[in-house]
Amino acid sequence: MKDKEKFIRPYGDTPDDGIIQISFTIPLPLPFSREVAKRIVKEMGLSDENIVFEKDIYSGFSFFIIYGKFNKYIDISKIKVKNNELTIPDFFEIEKIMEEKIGKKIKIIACTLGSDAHTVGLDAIINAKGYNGDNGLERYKGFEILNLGSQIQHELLIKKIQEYKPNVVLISQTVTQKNIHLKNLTLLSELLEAENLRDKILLICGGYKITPELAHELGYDMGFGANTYPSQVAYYIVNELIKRNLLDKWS
Amino acid sequence: MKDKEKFIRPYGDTPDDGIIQISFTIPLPLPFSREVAKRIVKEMGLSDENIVFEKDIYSGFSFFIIYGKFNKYIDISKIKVKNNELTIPDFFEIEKIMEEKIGKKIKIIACTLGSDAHTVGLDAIINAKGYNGDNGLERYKGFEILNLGSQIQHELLIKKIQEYKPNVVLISQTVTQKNIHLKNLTLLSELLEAENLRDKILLICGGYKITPELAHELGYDMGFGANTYPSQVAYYIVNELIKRNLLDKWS
Amino acid sequence: MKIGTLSLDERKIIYAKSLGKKIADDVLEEIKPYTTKSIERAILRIFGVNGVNSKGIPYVNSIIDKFQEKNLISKGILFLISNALIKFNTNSIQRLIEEIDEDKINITKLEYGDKEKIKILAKDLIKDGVSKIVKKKKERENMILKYPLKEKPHLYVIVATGNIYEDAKQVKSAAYLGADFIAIIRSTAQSLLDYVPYGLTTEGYGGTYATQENFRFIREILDEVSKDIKKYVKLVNYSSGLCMPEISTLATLERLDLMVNDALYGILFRNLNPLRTMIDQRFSRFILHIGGIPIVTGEDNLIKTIDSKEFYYTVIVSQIINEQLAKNCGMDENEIGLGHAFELDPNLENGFLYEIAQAQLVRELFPNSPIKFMPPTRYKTGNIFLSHVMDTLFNIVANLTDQEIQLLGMLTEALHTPLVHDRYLSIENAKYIRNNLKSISNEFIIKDDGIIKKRAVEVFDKAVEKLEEISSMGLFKALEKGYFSDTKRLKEEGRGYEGVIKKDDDYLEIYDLL
Amino acid sequence: MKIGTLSLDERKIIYAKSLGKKIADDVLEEIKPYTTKSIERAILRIFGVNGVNSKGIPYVNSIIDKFQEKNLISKGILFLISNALIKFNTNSIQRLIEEIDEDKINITKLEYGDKEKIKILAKDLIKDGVSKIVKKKKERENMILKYPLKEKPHLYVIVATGNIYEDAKQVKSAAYLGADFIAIIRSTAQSLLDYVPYGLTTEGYGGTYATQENFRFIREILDEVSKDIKKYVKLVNYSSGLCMPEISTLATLERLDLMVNDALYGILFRNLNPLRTMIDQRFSRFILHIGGIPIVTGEDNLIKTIDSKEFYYTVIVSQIINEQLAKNCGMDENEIGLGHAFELDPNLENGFLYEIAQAQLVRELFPNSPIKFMPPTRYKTGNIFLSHVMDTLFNIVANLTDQEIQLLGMLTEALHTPLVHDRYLSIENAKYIRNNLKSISNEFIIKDDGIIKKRAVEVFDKAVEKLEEISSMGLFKALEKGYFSDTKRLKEEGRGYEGVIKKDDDYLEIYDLL
Ligand code: B12
Ligand code: B12
Ligand SMILES: Cc1ncc(COP(=O)(O)O)c(C=O)c1O
Ligand SMILES: Cc1ncc(COP(=O)(O)O)c(C=O)c1O
Repeated sequence: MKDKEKFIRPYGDTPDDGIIQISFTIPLPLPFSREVAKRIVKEMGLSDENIVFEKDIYSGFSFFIIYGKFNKYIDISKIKVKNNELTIPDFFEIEKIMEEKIGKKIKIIACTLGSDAHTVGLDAIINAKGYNGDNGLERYKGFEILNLGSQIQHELLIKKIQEYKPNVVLISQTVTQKNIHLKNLTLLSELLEAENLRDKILLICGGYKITPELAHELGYDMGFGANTYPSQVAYYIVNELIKRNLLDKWS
Repeated sequence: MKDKEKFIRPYGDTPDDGIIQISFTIPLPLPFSREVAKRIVKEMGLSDENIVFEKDIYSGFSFFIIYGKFNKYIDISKIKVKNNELTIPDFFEIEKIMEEKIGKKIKIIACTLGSDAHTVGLDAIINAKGYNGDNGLERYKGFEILNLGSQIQHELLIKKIQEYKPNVVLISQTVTQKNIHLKNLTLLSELLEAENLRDKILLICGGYKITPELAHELGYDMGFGANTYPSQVAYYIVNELIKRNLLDKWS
Repeated sequence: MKIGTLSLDERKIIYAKSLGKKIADDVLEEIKPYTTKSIERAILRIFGVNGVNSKGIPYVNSIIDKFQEKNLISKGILFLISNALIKFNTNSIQRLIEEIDEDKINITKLEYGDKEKIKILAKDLIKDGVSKIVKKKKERENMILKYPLKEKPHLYVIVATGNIYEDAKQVKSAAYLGADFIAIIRSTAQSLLDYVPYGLTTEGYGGTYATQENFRFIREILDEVSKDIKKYVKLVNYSSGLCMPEISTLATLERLDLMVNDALYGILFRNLNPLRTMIDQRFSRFILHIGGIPIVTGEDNLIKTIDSKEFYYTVIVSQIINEQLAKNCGMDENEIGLGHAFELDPNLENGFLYEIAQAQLVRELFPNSPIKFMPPTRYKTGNIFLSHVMDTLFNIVANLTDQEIQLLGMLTEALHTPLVHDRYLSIENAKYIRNNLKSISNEFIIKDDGIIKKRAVEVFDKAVEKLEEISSMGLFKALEKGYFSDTKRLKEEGRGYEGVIKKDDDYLEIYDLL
Repeated sequence: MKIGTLSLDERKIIYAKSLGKKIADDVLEEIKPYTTKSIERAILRIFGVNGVNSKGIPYVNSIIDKFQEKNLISKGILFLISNALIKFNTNSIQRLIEEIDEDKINITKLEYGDKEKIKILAKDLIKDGVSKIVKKKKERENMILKYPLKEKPHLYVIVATGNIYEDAKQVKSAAYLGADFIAIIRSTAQSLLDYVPYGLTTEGYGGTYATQENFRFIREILDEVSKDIKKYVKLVNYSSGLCMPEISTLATLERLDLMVNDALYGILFRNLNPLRTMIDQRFSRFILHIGGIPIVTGEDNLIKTIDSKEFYYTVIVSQIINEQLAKNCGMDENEIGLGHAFELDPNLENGFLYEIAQAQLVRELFPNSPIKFMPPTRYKTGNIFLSHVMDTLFNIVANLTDQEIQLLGMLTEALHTPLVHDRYLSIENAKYIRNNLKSISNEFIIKDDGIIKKRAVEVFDKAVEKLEEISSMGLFKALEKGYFSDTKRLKEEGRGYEGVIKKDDDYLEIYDLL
């Protein structure tokens, strides 16, 4: 009936059984930690909580695996999925758009920022080889790319931007522990503001824990997460540069 | 500091990072189901939600693995752990208590109820061999046991109780799907009431999903869950029979 | 590690099987004089009798019960119906049945006509009953030809929601995920029922009722999927419990593809009467063979409740007997999917080597059997991560030893019947191993002085020893003595004994008529 | 599957290693004329110089920098300090150092005394510096004798909270859970620092800073645990980055037990100057050998960024060179833990067989090396369940091919540095496999015509081919041409080149003095 379709819960093996699996560690020994674990599950609003496994993992830690039931319903009538999975035209179409609507070369500077040495992700976007068979940005006639590589300090990057005068800046961040990526990325957008460079460029970041939302918060124009394809990036760049006419901010 | 010790959160690799792992299935296809999943995590009061894996598992189901952060604190000053892990005296001590304080044989009837064919659990408690080296009830001189085996219908059990006149009734339930064990157990305690047998016996149930709380709810005197040892049961029986003097209710 | 790598003594294998044959033959002699209510009902079902009467009782039950009350059933329903048809010279069995059910016909008043005529009619009835079954068999053969299963081991998963409509969704999911065989296991209560429930059912526990309508419903859905993915996904159920013969018959009529069938399971774990279920099993295997439906047996259960290392040999003993019992029903080796399991204690030092030894032994003893290899269950705990690792080892042994069908373990085995994503994770696990280890069974030679070889020989020798004992005392006596799973079962006790019927001289043997 | 089962061509192995020797010798010749800032600082540390000055700069840095500014460093700190001590006839190096730091002494004004006297003093200084190191070595040997590691493969896990006090808790947990080796990996920034941070640190990213105090703190905790569980649990860190020689020295002084040490890693993945880090590596291995600390190398990284099947041979190439480089520093084969990894695409058909082939090849090429086998990482995804299965296959190969040290995979590899329970789950997985498969490496013979044998030979042949090319052009040229990880590195470029110092005639070779 209509209602059932409007209100949704997790499904284990029957509609609305709401079964959820959980695991976590409590920094206290058993049996005391068991009570804490139960309360946490209750706090999450789960019922029928069932501690299926518990283990003292020493030096005061206990590990728990728990099943529980999510009792509330999600009213899906309220959910609109914005189509970020918009269909990307293929390599040739994008090149065509670049020729027709832009004509001149788009200059791009790229690097992995700070102490981050992970280049595979950025390379997958830039290098001709690309990612899973999707051509990298280097393949596009319309792009002129300066890839600074890994572990580029903020100051150096700023200097390079001033010299090279790019339309687009691509930043990769892979190490996220203690949110070092947030620190790195924020610092950069601040420096760009300070140097009056921010409005000259399209500022993009990426990495497996980056989301568009996050990127916006940090003052970036866009962010790309895990399993990004180069064509997604290329298409975004082309559209945005045109939309914001960011093509001759340096002249 | 004191506070830190009073308020507890899950621990991933740093105090209070609150990291929790979750998995469940939404009975809707991607990408729509992703939004539902996010809301469920929010509903549970988790932040920093991070969908690390999602998979269309066909016929309209999507599976999710998610990490999130439990933001609240559990105030452990409020927690008292009741010592249900009370130390059980060993076989010989228990036998001694039986001799001294009871003298005569304690009559026990046992079975797995309804359509449940799982006997290993009940046998682990009753058969001399016991469980993990802990002697089964048969080994205790003070017990006289009638094990009806598996799949005993309620009516038959009632009949047997009337004939055998036990002090204790042991019921095992393993199959719990669609809560059939609750139905089975409840029906039995009702029938016992109806037949005025309930107050003549100590009524105990067990099974890997049974808890003392549950047992009480269902009108049983006690319930034993996973990894129960026979001696726990023996010791409980002896104490309770004495406490409630249930020893000559039939005479 | 292709067949032969254990280089077992060929003569010993032949000897072991001869012992199995003797045991099976003795059983056959003992059960020949008897039929059972369920067999007689099954025969009515072959004729196409279906549905329930006004009281909701299946016609087949009400009819057979009536004849039994009047002590006529010993003649066999085949004889009785044929006779009645001639008397009322009609050929609508269903009408006749309904009239008997409503007592419009007094069956006691029916004297018997010319035996030869009756026999001829009976033969015709059976013939065109069976022809429907054979038609289904052909249908299946065509589907398999068109959409064959390619990779081995074939992946077998279980669905058990209790509600046939939920089962349907999950069967679909499993098939698209890559399952080759899908079993809808039965509600815990069903095997003790002396009738087959009717219709599409939504209320089962730990499984879903096996009914003709449920069979048809799911098989249709799987046919759609099979065409879509160009792979004929097989549907499995249980020919087991008190209605074994009827369920088997329904399976042939609704084109199920594999049936779990083992009297020993019912005897040991359902306390069914040994005689009753052995008689039922004979009929079941006979009819399944006609329907072209292979069976898989339940030896895995033998080591679920007792020390699985010490008593693993009982698996081999039972397999050797089971194979001969099945052959005596006309089954070919490739229709006899013997069962075994990966059930050793995970804490056992070198346990993995013993598992390899045992699995390889089974593979070499029964080179033509579509062996069914069962996953770890009894040592599973709520630690779903470790459980998933145990299943990985199981998957590896299945590939290393070239098993034919592997029933997939579930990481939540210790917790609940599989959730829809539990099944996904275990199919993913198995497919990964099957591809990543594809040719592994061809890469190694087992060392002659190794632990694997030693274990295999030790188990086989012990099995032969026991077969000798059993062959001299007979299977029923062995059951009384508790040779299997440390459980004693008496020939004259257990559920369903009242349903065993001595045949009289008029009884027409379906086995002979075909 | 004991050593020898691949029956490789012995002569070919000898030939390959001779090529490696030539490559290593050429490198040695090229680097001999140079020292580095970090080596000179390390020598001061051998003398026991420690602590930071008023500006928070480590004394060893301020001193060496001063001498470099004044272009005196080419004489080597050993010569310079010995000379100064004689001049001021004192024997308190620390005082001297502090006065130089505070410019109370004008080092340019120091003319040089009798070279022979200086040399004799230098010798004594080094001798008793080294004696402290040797004392620590003896300590370790006693602990190992008393509390040996029994089972193999040894289990190696990583701790990486960034905060040494949290590390301490988790090190304890890991040790009690059964870890044999525990590495505290370093903060992502450290390898680029040209100084060693000071004190107990609580602020690292993706790891915790390597400092003398952190080393001592954790080793003490592990000593307690070791005594409690009667097993000497080994502490690991990285002799890597711009301070490789100093870290190595500190490791010997604080009784660390194993150091990850591979110049190639720094060159390729940290863009360190090739010359600098090769020179540093020579000193590091020399001092580690004196301290009785084995190294493990980083070949696993070579296949983390390029096609791991096609380029697996580069692992073998690097191992053969690395072994000879280490031998040239006086290391014995049992001190050279060469690295390799289980990094093939899990979707590769028969990938598991290739992994076996590669792991077995490494095992047979270096029978005396405490091989370090690295787990799957690059193909891990957020599917923690499948990830756990991949680690299971890795654990199986480790046991099947008798690896000595296995670094455990984490089911959350694709997500974060290990959480305390991730480590529990992976130790549990590995211990289960190690016990359940205990004797498996003895059970099989690899078929001669199999895929495993074929793969092993193919990889080895390719490696020899490349070694021939490299031996004729030299290692530095090969790096320029991008022979490894498809990354080109120039001899005169990269981080730390400014720290390379040409020695003059007064320079006293620590290598000779001992
Ligand atoms: C390969 C690897 C390495 C290699 C890197 C070599 C190199 N040249 O890149 C080496 C061995 C050097 C390495 C070292 C370390 N690593 Co590492 N490494 C990995 C590993 C195994 C794979 C990463 C990878 O290549 N992914 C494949 C690429 C294609 O995916 P991707 O990065 O997500 O990129 C895609 C998208 O994110 C996006 N994208 C990424 N960047 C950008 C940029 C732009 C502009 C755009 C548009 C898109 C985009 O597009 C890409 C294609 O779709 C991961 C574990 C894992 N399985 O993920 C750990 C991992 C990333 N490493 C980790 C760590 C901690 C380290 C070290 C710091 C450990 C240490 N203390 O020594 C060191 C030091 C490195 C440093 N200072 O940064 C952690 C990070 C934990 C965290 N979240 O903080 C991980 C997750 C492993 C772990 N569980 O501990 N590592
Ligand atoms: C062995 C087994 C069987 C054997 C049972 C043989 C026998 N004679 O017992 C066989 C093969 C027959 C079997 C059949 C079925 N089984 Co079964 N079986 C198991 C298995 C693998 C192990 C159970 C076991 O022996 N545990 C060991 C004992 C010692 O533990 P225990 O039962 O928890 O007992 C301890 C405590 O609970 C307590 N306790 C238990 N009872 C009592 C009673 C008293 C009075 C006291 C004081 C204490 C006590 O003390 C014991 C010792 O500590 C479990 C999976 C698993 N790993 O748990 C599935 C499992 C229990 N079976 C299951 C199912 C569904 C079935 C079937 C219904 C499937 C089907 N549809 O065909 C059938 C039919 C059986 C039926 N009608 O009941 C499900 C139950 C799911 C659920 N929660 O509803 C499980 C969990 C498997 C699964 N994941 O699907 N099964
Ligand atoms: C051989 C065999 N038969 C039957 C069953 C199912 O039990 P039931 O007959 O009660 O449906 C099983 C379940 O495991 C089995 O293994
Ligand atoms: C060989 C080797 N050296 C060093 C490191 C650590 O990197 P860093 O030197 O940046 O601490 C690693 C990390 O994987 C490594 O494999």
